[in-house]
Amino acid sequence: MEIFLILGITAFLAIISFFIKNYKTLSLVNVLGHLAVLSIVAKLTADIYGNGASISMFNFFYADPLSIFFMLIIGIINTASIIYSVSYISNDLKENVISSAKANLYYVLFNALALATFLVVVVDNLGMLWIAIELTTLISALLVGFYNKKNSIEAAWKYIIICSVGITIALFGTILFYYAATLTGATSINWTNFIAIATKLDPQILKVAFLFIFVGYGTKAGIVPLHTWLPDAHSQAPTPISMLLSGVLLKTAIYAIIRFAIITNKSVGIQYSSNLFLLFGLLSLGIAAGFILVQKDIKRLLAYSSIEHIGIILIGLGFSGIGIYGALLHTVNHAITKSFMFLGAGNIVKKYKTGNMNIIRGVINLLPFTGTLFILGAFALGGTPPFSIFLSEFTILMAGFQNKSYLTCGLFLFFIAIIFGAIIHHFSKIIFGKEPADSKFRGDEPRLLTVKPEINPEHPNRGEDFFSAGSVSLMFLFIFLIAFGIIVPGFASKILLLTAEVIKQ
Amino acid sequence: MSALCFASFFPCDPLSLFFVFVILIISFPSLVFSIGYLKNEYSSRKIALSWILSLGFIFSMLGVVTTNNGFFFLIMWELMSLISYFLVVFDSKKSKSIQAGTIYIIMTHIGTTFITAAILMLFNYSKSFDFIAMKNAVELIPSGTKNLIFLFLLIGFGTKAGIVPLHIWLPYAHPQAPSHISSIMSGVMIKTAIYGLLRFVFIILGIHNLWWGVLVVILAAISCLVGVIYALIEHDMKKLLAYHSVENIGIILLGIGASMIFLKMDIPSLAILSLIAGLYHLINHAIFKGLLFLCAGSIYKATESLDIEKLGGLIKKMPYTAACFLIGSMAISALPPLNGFVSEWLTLQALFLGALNSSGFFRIFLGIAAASLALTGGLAAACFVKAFGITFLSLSRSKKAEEAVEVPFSMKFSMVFLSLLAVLFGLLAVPIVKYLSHLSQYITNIHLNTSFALNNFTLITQSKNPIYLSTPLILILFLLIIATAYFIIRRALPFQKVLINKTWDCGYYNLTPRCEPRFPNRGEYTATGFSKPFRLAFSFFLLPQTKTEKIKDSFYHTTSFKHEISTTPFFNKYIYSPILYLIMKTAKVTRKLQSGSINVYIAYIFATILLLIIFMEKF
Amino acid sequence: MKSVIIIVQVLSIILVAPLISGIIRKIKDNLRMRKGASIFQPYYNFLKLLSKDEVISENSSWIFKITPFIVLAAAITATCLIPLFGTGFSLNNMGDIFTLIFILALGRFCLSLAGLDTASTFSGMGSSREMFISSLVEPVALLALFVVALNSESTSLSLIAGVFNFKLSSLVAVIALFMVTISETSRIPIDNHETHLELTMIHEAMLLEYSGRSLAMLELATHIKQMIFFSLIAIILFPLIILPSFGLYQILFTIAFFLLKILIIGTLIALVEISIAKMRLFRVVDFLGFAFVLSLTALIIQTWGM
Amino acid sequence: MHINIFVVIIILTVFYMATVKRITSLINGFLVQSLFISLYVFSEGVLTKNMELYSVAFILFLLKVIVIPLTLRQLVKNIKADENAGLLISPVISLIFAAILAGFSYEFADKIMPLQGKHLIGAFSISLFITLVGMFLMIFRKKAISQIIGLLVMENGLFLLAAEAAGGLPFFIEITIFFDILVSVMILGVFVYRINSLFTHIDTNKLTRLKG
Repeated sequence: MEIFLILGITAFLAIISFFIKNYKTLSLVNVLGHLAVLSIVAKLTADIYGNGASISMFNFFYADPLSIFFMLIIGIINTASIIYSVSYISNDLKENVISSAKANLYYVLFNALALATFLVVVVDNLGMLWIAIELTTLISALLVGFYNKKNSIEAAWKYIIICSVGITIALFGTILFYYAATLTGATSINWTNFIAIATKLDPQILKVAFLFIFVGYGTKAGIVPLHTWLPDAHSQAPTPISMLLSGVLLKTAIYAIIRFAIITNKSVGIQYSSNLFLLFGLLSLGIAAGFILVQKDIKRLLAYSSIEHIGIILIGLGFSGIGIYGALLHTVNHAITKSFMFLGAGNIVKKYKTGNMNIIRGVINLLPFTGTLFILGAFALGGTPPFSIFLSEFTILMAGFQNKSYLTCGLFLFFIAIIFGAIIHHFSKIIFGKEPADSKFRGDEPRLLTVKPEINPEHPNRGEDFFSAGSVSLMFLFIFLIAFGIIVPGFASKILLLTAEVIKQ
Repeated sequence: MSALCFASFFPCDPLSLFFVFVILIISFPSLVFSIGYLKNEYSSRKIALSWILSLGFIFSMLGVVTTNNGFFFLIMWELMSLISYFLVVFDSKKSKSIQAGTIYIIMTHIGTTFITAAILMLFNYSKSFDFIAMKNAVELIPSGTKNLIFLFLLIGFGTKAGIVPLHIWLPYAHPQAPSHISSIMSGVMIKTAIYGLLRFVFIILGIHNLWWGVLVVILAAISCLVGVIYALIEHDMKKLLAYHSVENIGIILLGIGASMIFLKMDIPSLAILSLIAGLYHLINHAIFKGLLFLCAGSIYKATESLDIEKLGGLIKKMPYTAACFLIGSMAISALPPLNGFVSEWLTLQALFLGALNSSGFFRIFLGIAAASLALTGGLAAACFVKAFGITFLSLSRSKKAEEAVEVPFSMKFSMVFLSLLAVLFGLLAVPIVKYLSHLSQYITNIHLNTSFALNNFTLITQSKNPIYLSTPLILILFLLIIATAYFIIRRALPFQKVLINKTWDCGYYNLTPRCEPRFPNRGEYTATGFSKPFRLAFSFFLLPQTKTEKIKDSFYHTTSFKHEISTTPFFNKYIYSPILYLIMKTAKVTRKLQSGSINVYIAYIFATILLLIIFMEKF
Repeated sequence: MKSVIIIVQVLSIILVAPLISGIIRKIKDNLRMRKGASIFQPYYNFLKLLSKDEVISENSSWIFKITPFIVLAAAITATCLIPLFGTGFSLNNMGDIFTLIFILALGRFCLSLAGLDTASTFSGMGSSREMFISSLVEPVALLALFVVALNSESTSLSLIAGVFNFKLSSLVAVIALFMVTISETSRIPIDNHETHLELTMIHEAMLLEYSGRSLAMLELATHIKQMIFFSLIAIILFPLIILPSFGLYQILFTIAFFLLKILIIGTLIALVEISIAKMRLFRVVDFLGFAFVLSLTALIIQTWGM
Repeated sequence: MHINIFVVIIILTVFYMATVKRITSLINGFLVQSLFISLYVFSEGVLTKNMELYSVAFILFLLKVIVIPLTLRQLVKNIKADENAGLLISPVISLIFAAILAGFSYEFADKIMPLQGKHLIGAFSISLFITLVGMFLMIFRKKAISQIIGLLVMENGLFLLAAEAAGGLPFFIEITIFFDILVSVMILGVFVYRINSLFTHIDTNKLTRLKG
């Protein structure tokens, strides 16, 4: 029942925001809508994890702990993103970068994308899963190409072509899965049905099929040889969208891979999929480390760090055992930290009018609030203890050391150290130091409720408003960052344990 | 999973109690110092921030030394490095401090990765992060992994302590932090690394091979020499003191390494003696290094510059700082009545008795270690004559040094407090050694009946033919002789006039100019001059380069002549920059992967799917 | 009783010290075919200086005034450690050979500080070179005494003096120690204490600014330091005779025997001073390097048990 | 699956599209290929008396033979792109490439389905061959429109696999996949228009502003 409500509200928001002309009411409606959706998701999680059961309705929708877990992530990131995009779009409107019609289009596409992502995690039918992911690609391609500029169109074109190729390969894999099912006489393509007959499926076909699925959805998840669209798309998209891309879309692709991995593990055995995961995880980590070192643009650096963290999640899944718990925890942590960092980067880019890190200096002087949170986020991203990413990396390492794969853990630690060094090197240069003298950046950062900033003699261009919506969503995410820092609170660890059970089936 | 959530603190363990004492005894004066130091330097908001950060820093250090859970230890350890990073980049105007901060946090992070690996390996066998559980599970670990764990721990804690190959962050990070913070960092933070070594290697892992101790002693000796040689040619006061921290960490580790050797050769009394020496030098170094950094801070406060070439003649203007700095430098160069001498004497005694009881290779090895300790002592004395003499004595060489004025009371109080402590720790050697012997018996869990301290203020070693040392006796004798000499020379003999006149400059015209421009007068000796013999003597290691530049308007007439001396930073040039260059090179190569053309990108997918299909059987 | 003998011992050393340097200068002058001043010349200088006025430079601080007392006190405290009349007669519960080295280091530390204090070029150069040479000498001295102590199984001086187990390694160590005495007492190959030529004087340069009574004290301290090193070598080379009983006769006999030993070493020093020209400062590094290798060989010989 | 005349013609169209130089003939090749696939599905429906296959064949015919080629021709006319399909390598080499791919997909299919019997190997290798050639078209063609057609050819290959091996995915999924393809072609068309207006050419090879 709640699933209908969630999908219904998002669809309603998508349609209604086409008609509301006044921007204030438009943003208010959207924010309230998404908060409602988040509360329903929270209620759903409460009673699903209450009794650990799963609901399935007229064999089309299916929600077990795994999908609810991903739904939670999508809900949180969507809410944060919508709150931020309220001030982001209002700032664009004020500087008339976009017309008001375009603002409406933005909200329509935003809600359509939210609908598609919710659909992905809720649907039971594997064919429908493919279609939902195809829809997310198409809608997000339009959003990436939102600003009609050369770079964003090129990024959108690459995004849509590469992902379509990837998804077609994934369809090839799905058809092979279906073919293997038909050999044993089943006709339905539902995931629950696959799980029932998994042991009877022919392992040889499943091995090939999982290969295609892994490469197909891997392109969407940004695994290294297939990641080429990710840096362009993330750096050119408007900030709330790149936040969604990084936080949510990569995770939905991982969700799809996990769904198929559960089936293959049952019939072919754990070793096959974990080898694949480990190989590609390490590859992603290594190549991303190389790229982060020589990056010049702040958003591209964050995009490559998403590739790195996807690699870490894959390694976690590859280690299995406690590693799966770590990988799921890492998915949540990464979604939150990365969106948090994209928000900060968005504020900085809007303030300095450029993403080039050689020009940006002295962020702590111009944007004291965002600056402090940004440098703390940088340390969180690097994996220092008081923040949550360290906890999940540590759990994954525990799993690694437990099954004695010392080489992989050694490489893992080596790459993590390089990336930490690169991130701190880049971000400490832009945060501290003297702000550019000719910084005529008097423009304030996006805000909803403006509080007049007093002019600080030492830093005349210090334009930052504490209560702007952007800062609210920054704080909203920062609380999560700290919350999971040292000990995973009771209920969260229960959710993670249940989801891990589903995967280890 | 429960292993993760459970964490507790227990300050009842003697080792943690000792380190809590060391941390508090240095942090208290530094914080008092910071009241005066930060007063009109920063805006009130920044001062509040600095107070929060310093208290957080001290709290995290206390957390590190008192926790009994491995996971929580890691969290506190990295929290400590994180907060100290923010303190290093505190006044972020100077780009040097940002670079220093980055080097510092990256090196410490690499160190922590090694410690994490070691703790996880221990966790594999003990299934829980509790230190006691880890201790009991050590028998299960095969000896190969034990060696690996020891090496990881040594590298991890070595980076934080500043042992030689891993020390390059120390001369960058400590000088950039505000002085009261660099005194806490230099005095205490690098000691938490020693705590880590004691806790993990001595108590949990136990000493299993002889080469462990030998390796630690070799690294310690090298750190001593390298630290002191670099300090000799350094002219920035705080960098000089940072290099001395490297040297003193070497001396501490000399004691601890020697005790590791004796533990393996199972000579219990010597193991305890050398551990006492190491711990005693640890607390002494905390005291006098803290004192010296506070004095450097007050110099910076008074003259806005730390380059000793620019200073000079400060003793007349800042008597308190000068007196405290003198006590600090006498303590660090191990001159008798003060505390540096006692711990260095104990280390030498330990090495001597070790050499006596061992034979062949070890006798020579410990003899050479003692010789290197003596050389370090000599060079340290030379370096501090330079540091004290050039900064405080003779005439001031810059306008700022001329107008220096004594620092406010809070700074004076903390400096005097620490110098009294230095003198006290020198004289009260007996009770301290008694306490330390109980502590080291706890660490090495050997129970010994002979104690190393007699009741009447004299230390004794080796019961067979005892060797005595009593610093109070030396001091009493010293003062007695000075009193009699003073009485005879000044009082008993008939009164002779004492005249004040110009220094002898063999009649050369205007060597020390009276009128403007008074600076720089060319009479007195400067720091570069003072350290020139050392630069030439150790040129095989320092590789000095000189660069001269002549600006001529005509062929014959040179208007100005610039002569620059620089020494090559050995470790940066030959170890760290090649590695960095290699990593950056590979990164630039991987960058070409993202070449921009969409056809190549689709070709990547095409190639991946083909390769995977071909090599499907491998998985 | 024991403390009375120690005071007598220390006083006798203080009185005899200038005599020894006077005798060495006398021997040198005779070898150079000159008549030379009388052997009591150092005493005359000392008394002359006591009655002279003192001139203190205006640039100097309180360190300049205190240093003569500290240097003299350091020298005298060091003599208390050395047993002359018998093995038991020294303050050996105050310290051992390492303490001796560090006490001398204290005196040197304050003297070089005083050198820097008066902002005069010569004393600055003197203190820089003094610290340079002494920092290279310290490991040699320590290793040599280390070897000697290993032979007599204890570092306390009274035991080293008492136990007569003269081995080859102690001989090699004594040679190294002899080279150390040359550099510590600023004898010719390393430093020339007679001239005031800026290039050659090292130890003298630091005393340049002193005059009157403080100069007298510093001169006395240098003589005492020279006596310490000579008596150190004497103890190691020639054994102390355990006195059967104490009476005026025995004390006179031991003082005479001790003086004989010191004179032998003094003549050796004088011979060395005559035969070698003064080395350039940076050849001193090789000289002390050679001394270090010597003490290292002594250690290696010692480990072989000889 | 019985190798009949339709499948042979489909393979020929693939070779034809691999070598052709001009965009319009590329579109015609795609049109012919989809026509014969729908005929093949229709014949499959007749053989197995399965009503669903008729409607699937009809929708396939409607969509891939009429609507999509029409939009593509309209697109080419509006952006007045020159006729050349932007070949990166000469037709002869691409022919050789296509042959190699055919050999590879046959050998590979044999490896993965040894125990299912002969008749399925043909279906699996042919559909894999068509998908790989589709990808090949995207890699070695510069023009945006030829990349769109490459994508559509890949989907044809998939559809052929579904029709032969699994007797078609469940009806509802087939239909939604078709409409999905239509939507993606529409959006790709929108992007081609935008590229053309911004870059005044539709040569994806030159789109290399975002590097590193």
